[in-house]
Amino acid sequence: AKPTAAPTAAPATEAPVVVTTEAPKEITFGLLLVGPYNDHGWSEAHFNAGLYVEEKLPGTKMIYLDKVNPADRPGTTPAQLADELVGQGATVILFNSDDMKDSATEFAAANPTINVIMASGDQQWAEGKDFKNLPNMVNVMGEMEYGKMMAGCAAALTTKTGQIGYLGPLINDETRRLVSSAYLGAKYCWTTYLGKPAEELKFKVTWIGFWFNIPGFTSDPTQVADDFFNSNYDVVISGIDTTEAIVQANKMKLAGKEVWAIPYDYEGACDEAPDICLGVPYFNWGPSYLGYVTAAMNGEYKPLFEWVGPDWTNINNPDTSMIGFKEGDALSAEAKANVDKFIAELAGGLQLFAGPMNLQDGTVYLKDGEKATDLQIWYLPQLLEGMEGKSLP
Amino acid sequence: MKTMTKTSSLWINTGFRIAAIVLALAFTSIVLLLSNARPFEAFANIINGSIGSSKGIANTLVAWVPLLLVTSGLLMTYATGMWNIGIEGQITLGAIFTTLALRLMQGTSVPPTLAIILSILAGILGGALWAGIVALLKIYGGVNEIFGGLGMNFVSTALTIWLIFGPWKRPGTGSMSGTEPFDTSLWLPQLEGLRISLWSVGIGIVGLLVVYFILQGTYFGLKLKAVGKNGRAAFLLGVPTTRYIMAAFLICGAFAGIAGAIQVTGVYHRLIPSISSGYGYLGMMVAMLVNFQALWAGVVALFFAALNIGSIQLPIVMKIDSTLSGVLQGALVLFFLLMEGARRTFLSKKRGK
Amino acid sequence: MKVEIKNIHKHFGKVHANNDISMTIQPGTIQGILGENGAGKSTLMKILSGFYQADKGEIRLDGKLTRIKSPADAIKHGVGMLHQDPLDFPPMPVIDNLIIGQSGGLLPNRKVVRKQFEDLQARFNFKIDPDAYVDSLTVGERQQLEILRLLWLGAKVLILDEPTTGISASQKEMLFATLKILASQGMSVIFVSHKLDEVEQLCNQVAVFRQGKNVGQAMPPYRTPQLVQLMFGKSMELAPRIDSTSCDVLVHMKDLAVENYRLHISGINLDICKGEVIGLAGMEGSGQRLFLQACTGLRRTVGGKLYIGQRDFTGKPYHQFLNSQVSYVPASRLEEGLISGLSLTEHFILAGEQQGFIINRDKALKLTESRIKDFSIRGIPETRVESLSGGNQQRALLALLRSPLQLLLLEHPTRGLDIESSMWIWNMLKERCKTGTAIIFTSSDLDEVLHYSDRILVFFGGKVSNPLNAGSTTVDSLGQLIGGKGWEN
Amino acid sequence: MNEIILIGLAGIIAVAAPIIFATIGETITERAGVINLSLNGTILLTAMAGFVVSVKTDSLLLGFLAGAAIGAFVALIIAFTSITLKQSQVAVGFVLTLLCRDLAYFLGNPFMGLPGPRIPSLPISGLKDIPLIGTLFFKQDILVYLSFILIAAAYWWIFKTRPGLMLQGIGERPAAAFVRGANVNRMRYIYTMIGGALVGIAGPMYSLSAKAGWKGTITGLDGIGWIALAITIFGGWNPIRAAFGAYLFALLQWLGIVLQPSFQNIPSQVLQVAPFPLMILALLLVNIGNTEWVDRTLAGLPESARRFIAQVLRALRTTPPASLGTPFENE
Ligand SMILES: Nc1ncnc2c1ncn2[C@@H]1O[C@H](COP(=O)(O)OP(=O)(O)OP(=O)(O)O)[C@@H](O)[C@H]1O
Ligand SMILES: Nc1ncnc2c1ncn2[C@@H]1O[C@H](COP(=O)(O)OP(=O)(O)OP(=O)(O)O)[C@@H](O)[C@H]1O
Ligand SMILES: [Mg+2]
Ligand SMILES: [Mg+2]
Repeated sequence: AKPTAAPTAAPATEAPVVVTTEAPKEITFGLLLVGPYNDHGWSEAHFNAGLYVEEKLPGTKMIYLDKVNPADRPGTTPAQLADELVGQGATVILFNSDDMKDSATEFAAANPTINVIMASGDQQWAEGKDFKNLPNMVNVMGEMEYGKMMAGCAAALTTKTGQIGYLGPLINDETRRLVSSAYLGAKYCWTTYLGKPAEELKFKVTWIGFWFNIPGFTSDPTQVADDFFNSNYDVVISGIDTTEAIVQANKMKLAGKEVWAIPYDYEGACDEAPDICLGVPYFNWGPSYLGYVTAAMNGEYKPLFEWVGPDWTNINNPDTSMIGFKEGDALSAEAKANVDKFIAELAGGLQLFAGPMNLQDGTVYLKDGEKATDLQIWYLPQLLEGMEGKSLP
Repeated sequence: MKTMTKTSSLWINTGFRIAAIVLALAFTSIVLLLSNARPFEAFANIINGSIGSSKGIANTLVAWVPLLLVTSGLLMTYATGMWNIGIEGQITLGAIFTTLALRLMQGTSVPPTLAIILSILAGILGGALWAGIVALLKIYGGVNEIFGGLGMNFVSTALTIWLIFGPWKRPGTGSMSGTEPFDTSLWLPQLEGLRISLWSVGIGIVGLLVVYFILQGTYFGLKLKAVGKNGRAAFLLGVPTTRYIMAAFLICGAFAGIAGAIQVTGVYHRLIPSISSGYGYLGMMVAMLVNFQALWAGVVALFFAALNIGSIQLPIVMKIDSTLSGVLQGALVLFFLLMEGARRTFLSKKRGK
Repeated sequence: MKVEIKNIHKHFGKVHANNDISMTIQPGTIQGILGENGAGKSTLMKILSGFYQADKGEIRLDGKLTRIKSPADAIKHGVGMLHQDPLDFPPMPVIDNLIIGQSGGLLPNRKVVRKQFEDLQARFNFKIDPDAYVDSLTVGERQQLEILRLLWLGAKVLILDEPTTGISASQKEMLFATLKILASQGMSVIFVSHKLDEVEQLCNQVAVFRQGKNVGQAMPPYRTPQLVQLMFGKSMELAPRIDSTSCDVLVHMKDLAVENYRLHISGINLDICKGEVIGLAGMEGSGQRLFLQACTGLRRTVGGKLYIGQRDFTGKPYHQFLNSQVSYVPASRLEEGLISGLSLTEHFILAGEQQGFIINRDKALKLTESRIKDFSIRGIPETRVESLSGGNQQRALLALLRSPLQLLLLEHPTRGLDIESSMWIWNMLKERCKTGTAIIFTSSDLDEVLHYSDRILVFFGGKVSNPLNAGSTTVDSLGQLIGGKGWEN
Repeated sequence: MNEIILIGLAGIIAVAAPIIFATIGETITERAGVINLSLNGTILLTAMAGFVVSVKTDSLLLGFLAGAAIGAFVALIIAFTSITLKQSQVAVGFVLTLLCRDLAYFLGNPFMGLPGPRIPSLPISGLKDIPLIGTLFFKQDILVYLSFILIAAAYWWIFKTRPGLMLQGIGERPAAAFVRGANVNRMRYIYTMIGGALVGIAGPMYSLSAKAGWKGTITGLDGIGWIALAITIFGGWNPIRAAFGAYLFALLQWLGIVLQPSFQNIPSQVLQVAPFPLMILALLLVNIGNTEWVDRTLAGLPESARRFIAQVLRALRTTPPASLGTPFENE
């Protein structure tokens, strides 16, 4: 999806953003992380992006606050915490999670002179269902769909039992479209490269009910992973914040079972158990953030909705690609070859969200020859036909 | 003579109290040193972050009000000797009911002020309902209120998540950020440029006064205490024990409900996951620290709220984790209990001589 | 074993509980100890059995100076104490009760223990099932179990502190027989009691304590007035019993039936007159308590009807009884009767009628002060009930009763109290009868039952006797019934 | 398919192992008359400490020892405040629950997400090939085997040995235990600490095995302790019954997972959160027999029905050690 400037974004001349006439050479940007900055997952990916900006752009200074969620910071709102960062001199604020959506909106509205970046929001998407007109906010999201497709592909090319498990968090449009992407990737590689019939591929998602385990309230991801492996799902793709999938896969492996797993979010995620890691689709927020902060520095900050895909010339280029797929040691040579071929095809414009395609309940999602629009993908109402698992919360 | 002993024992008591505080600070300092941070810098940052600025003070008050309400409610259940750990769930249900009420009235002809008032009443209902269930389980099922309460807490969390991503899903993507925020007309009016609403502060203070009055001056309060100290004897003396336990739970639940309602109408303006913000458990700590005397609840609650807010500076400024505030709060209560026990033993020894 | 006690002193704060007490107990004798409440009897016994350490003085066992450091130490030296409420483990089997505390290896040998236990039982022809759970035994049997256990552990001195409170007459006979056997086998027995007749019946010699001092020894034949004189420093006379004449029916029971998981009592038919006193006799756990609680709605009747003052109270809850001037005074004062932690004043506020919502402290204070005076309670309005003495707690309980009352139900109204306090309390009760209040009370003291009741119901294993006229009943016939004899008719 | 279910059940046995350590630890503590309410905090703290220690020393054993030591120390605090200082055990326990949790998060922060050692699984050759039994019990790791031993040992100690009987006595009626020569309060100290140590082992069992690693607030352990406490009651202070409770809990969780796809239309939370309400239901069943109103209503019923129900209830009923939570002073 190409960057689509929000229509309200008036010509740069009257962009109501940075007040000072000539751009300041010094700038402090504040980062609000939903999880621990060192969670080896979603939040750490953003944290590293911040470090990247500091390194690439002289004169920038990062301040951050992690665990920004009402469970860990009782009685606070992200907006209020953003105020704290502003109090420390930040003039650019990054909200790194969907959790902070409303606070980001509230804060952006209340602080027109602050440049706000909101990851994974859709407030700035004019066509989106939740559009808010905020001249000082950028929405950015990585097209992890591609990453998940690659993950699904790697899984399909590796599975011996033809059964792939997906460890899902809670159920919403975002998680649905990611699971479905993984499924599409898997199905494509299964049929195209292995030439096997689609029906022989089982793809099942089990939702634990939250982004991580809370005993007594969610299902235990460890148990979910184990259950997958024990019932002959030999590859498990993780969609949650924590690493149970590869941890358990590793345990099974040591116990002599032939299983693999694919973690999520964070480039280094495979390191925890390289032997069974087929690879990890990860976010690389650095380049985008660098862009926005630079813009802020030079007073060229524009409101924007960006849904950024990989840099197809090299999806793992730290300076250009938002989405990467780091192939793991456990990925066999021929599988690797095919995954690379798959990536090449995607680069060549292969669109997997293409008709004919039905939703899980059999209703038509895409007619024959129809390609899904960004809206259709972003707001995916159900899982797709052929996938096993719950579609609705 | 009598007065002399009074004053002397007063000195002893304050002495032990102060010792508790000193020990707690010492303990926390050690913890800080363990993670090579300078204690005084840390404490300074906490103070500065909480009362250093008008914003800080406002935020502290925002945390103070629900904490105060919850503590007040808990004083009632404590009077009957009950550990209402279910308080977290009761706050949550208060929030859920408030949200429900507002969703129903939003965009109707109901005047906002009335809508807010009704929604708070709904919150009271929700909290009381959840507490009532725990009480029923306790009274008619013999299920220890601690576990009944915990169970209901889990259920309430699940209920919240389900509502946010299911029936009350916001337009577009169901979001961890919660339900669609309410129109500003349905917010408790806030002070210009600050997040605190004088209304909620008022409610909090009134709540505490009411509880104080009930426990000090009324038959109802005395009977609650009787039930707490010896249910059987109280029953034989004519106190309808179960009804009083139930009443205590309902009142406590109602207070929790108000707290939840204020979280929705005054702070988050929507339903979010973990809306209870852990005020329930924190309130139990406050109640213990004031030794279940309503008199001090306000001050201590304020102090704890300040710790919560002030500690946010720690990760920003010093790169250390802000759960330190929890450590300090826990240490305070722990050492208070220790010193309280030490004091008792000390005094009884003295009497023995 | 010969026990010599020399110049024992014990202080509790200001209280000089034992003041230079000396006495010698020869092997094979039963030493009685009499004394009013708080005279220091229990204190001395607790010193002997290692609960307390004497401040001054010495103890010699068989002439050997001995320091008894703890109850366990005491039993090692051969001194065993039987507590009023036997210190055993109700939810555990008899056999385990023996094993606990028996020194030995990691794994107890149940077979051997069982054998030894059976042999011991045979000596006194006790019949306790070693596999029964203790909470299924009567207090009497539990006492027997404790005695056996102490002997089994090698006790040569047996101390009994008020052992007969709480057991029935026949169980008492059995106990006394046992003690006599033990003495004849060379044990020394120390027997503490308030009850002159018991002591006279049992003991080879009696010491009387007053205010912590041993004020005198007595040898058989005993002269009761002399003992009373010694105990109280003055002589005393029971008020003569007055038999009521006319009957104005207050309570009417028709085929009443009550049960708990052990007992089922049915077919109770009884009319009680205004101002009448009904005594309930029987072994502990024969159903008296059950019956009493049924009469207050504390236990739901499972059959029949209960009328009080023409109104049907069958199956009504306790508080309805209470509000219809039916009051119940439980036996255990601090467990069920009073609320530890609350002051006397607060008790009177709770017990009194609630006026409005807010408490009027001054009014409550005045009321309390007057009650404290009327009932001569040793304490002030602010006194917390738990720091009141036994007798004063009992007085407080009675002071809390509302008046007027239609029906008053009491469990062991004078348990643990000395003659003086008991007489005082009964005077209060009889005063109430004069105002038309009917009284039903349980007691394990047959004399009390016979002396103060107009009619008596005897309970035995779930059966209830027809009401006996107290005036024309003797201790023996009553004892017979309680023991289960003479129920044929 | 059958095999799959079997393996699933084997998984349940593994999942329950740490809970069994915690529950039996608590059972022993409460048998002595002391409530250690701090389980939820203790487990978090020891999970963190055990992980950190074994990462630093890379010795698993030291990790577990650290866990046990800290668990025992927390228990010691409870023993001291409640036995010696006569403060409310519930109060102290609750405070420690929160304090230990926050300590774990604060001190553990620098170590989040570090790779750490992990207990390998250890099939027992010979036994592991026995049909059914083999898969169920003997393809586990050492900790699971230890959990089996613990169940048996705890049961044997409490009900068969002399000190065990005394332990029961202490919890049941300290005064009586005292006259039988027990140093009640010392024993309570000791058993509280032993129980605490077992609870403390449950922590590393997670961070070094069941949920290997430390992830701070998202480690996914916050709540386990409470569940273990509930199971202790459900288990009626009997190790075997407690273990049964733990297995039951794990089973329910597993069912929540396997049944999920088959319930498209009911909220997934229903299954996920089910175990705790069911636990309450269980507590209801084991306690309702103790309630007064049941007696009253039973009295209303016809004799036969009354007897029957009463028997059923008494069969289900569990009653805590009589002196649970109350301090003891000899006179
Ligand atoms: N275990 C105890 N701990 C503290 N004080 C006690 C204890 N036992 C008795 N006392 C105090 O000693 C006093 C008398 O106690 P006790 O029960 O022996 O009364 P008493 O002498 O038997 O009088 P009464 O005839 O009323 O029973 C009371 O004031 C009580 O406070
Ligand atoms: N633990 C204690 N603490 C304080 N005072 C006590 C204690 N035990 C006994 N006393 C006091 O010592 C005196 C003697 O008490 P003791 O119990 O020996 O009397 P007693 O003769 O056994 O009375 P009773 O016939 O009521 O049993 C009482 O006045 C009581 O106040
Ligand atoms: Mg006395
Ligand atoms: Mg005595």
